[in-house]
Amino acid sequence: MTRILFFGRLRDAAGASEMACELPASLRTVADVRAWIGARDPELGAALGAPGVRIAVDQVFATDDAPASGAAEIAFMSPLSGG
Amino acid sequence: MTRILFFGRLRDAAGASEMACELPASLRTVADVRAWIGARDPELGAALGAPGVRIAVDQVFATDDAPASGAAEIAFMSPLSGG
Amino acid sequence: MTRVVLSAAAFSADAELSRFARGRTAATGALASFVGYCRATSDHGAVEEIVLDHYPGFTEKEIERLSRAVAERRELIDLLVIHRIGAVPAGEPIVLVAALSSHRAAAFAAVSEMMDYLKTDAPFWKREQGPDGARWIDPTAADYARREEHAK
Amino acid sequence: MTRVVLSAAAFSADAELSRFARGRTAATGALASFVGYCRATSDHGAVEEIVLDHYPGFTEKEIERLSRAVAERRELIDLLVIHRIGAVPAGEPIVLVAALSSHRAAAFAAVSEMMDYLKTDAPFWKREQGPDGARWIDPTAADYARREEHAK
Repeated sequence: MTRILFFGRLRDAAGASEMACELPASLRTVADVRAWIGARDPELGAALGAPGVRIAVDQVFATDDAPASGAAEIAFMSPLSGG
Repeated sequence: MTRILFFGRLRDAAGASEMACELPASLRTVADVRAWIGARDPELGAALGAPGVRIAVDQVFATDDAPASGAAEIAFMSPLSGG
Repeated sequence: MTRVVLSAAAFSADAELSRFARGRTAATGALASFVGYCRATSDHGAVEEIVLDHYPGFTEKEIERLSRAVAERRELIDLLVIHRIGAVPAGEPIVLVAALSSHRAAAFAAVSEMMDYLKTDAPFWKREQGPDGARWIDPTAADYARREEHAK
Repeated sequence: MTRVVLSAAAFSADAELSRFARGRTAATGALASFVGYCRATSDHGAVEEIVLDHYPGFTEKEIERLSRAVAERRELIDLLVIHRIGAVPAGEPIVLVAALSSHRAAAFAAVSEMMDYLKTDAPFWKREQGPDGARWIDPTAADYARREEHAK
């Protein structure tokens, strides 16, 4: 099982702060995972691909082509807004 | 009587932090006062004319051509070094 | 040396700063610090509280990474970062950043840089709660511009 | 609003800062502060104490003038300057500058500017007392350069 986490506005778009999924073995990269989510929820898929969205795989910042298979935790983050 | 005050290194050069003088009526400007002091103590006169020395007449910053006659207090200040 | 604390409870900026200052050495010439408070109004109206979401584990790690980078680059004696998480009522401190250094320029630069990084690079998501509901807050263009300045 | 204090006795930077912070308003988003300490060593060797001469009356007036200028230009909510005069043993605070503002950029800029002015434009004359005697300290070229930056 992989935990998919949503932060900031993406939490609102997903309607949940996280979901647990059994990712198909065919999903190799972060971009694959996003496309897979988008196929089931196009609106959320678009939000996850919006400019400024950052992704972490197992708590390390990752780019679209980073491997996602075997990940325990994939986080999609709206633009950060600290302080 | 006019109090002539010396600050910073100029205090060392003058050998005193202040002196009280009856300034001759012929001294009109700050530059005149400095020249008058220099005539009596050339080394101190040179120190008072060194770059970076600032002057205040009656506690207001003044330039060489500022009037000095009637002043209660003329201060010669080495470069400031606060904080 | 750096210390990073995420606090769900209110903290006393005074007490923390006082404790931090006691850690100074004979070589310490400068303590620069910054406290950010939750204001009762924003550009969007009245603010009752700010709610800061974070990513447990990841947020701490990222701020520690940023802190270490700043402390090394500025050759600090010590750096402290305390940041609230969760709900922060108007009037309370949200963030404290403090730097001990030999010289003042490094201390100022470190605190200013760290604040700019926290605004744009720390994994927090902030929303303002007002009488009309909640609003997500994004970093401003000015925030990004300041961050870029430091990157040069 | 500004407050300027020249103190011949040691002051508690913690306590002063704490009192100053309590003066914040609902619009206050930022408190920036700086404490400068007497270091036990300088570029010239060991330092036992720093002795700060001032020009009674004139020094206060000049610092108040500089403070008011900074507070107005940066639209501060409040500005505090405390500066020691006389002998300051190594390890003790020499100067505290603190600014309350709506936004952080103004608070940082105000404290940094005020410190730079104090270094070059405040009527103080500083000497270091070490085991080999006393040395007068002049502002450095870097101090003047920083002051010029603000004048732009």
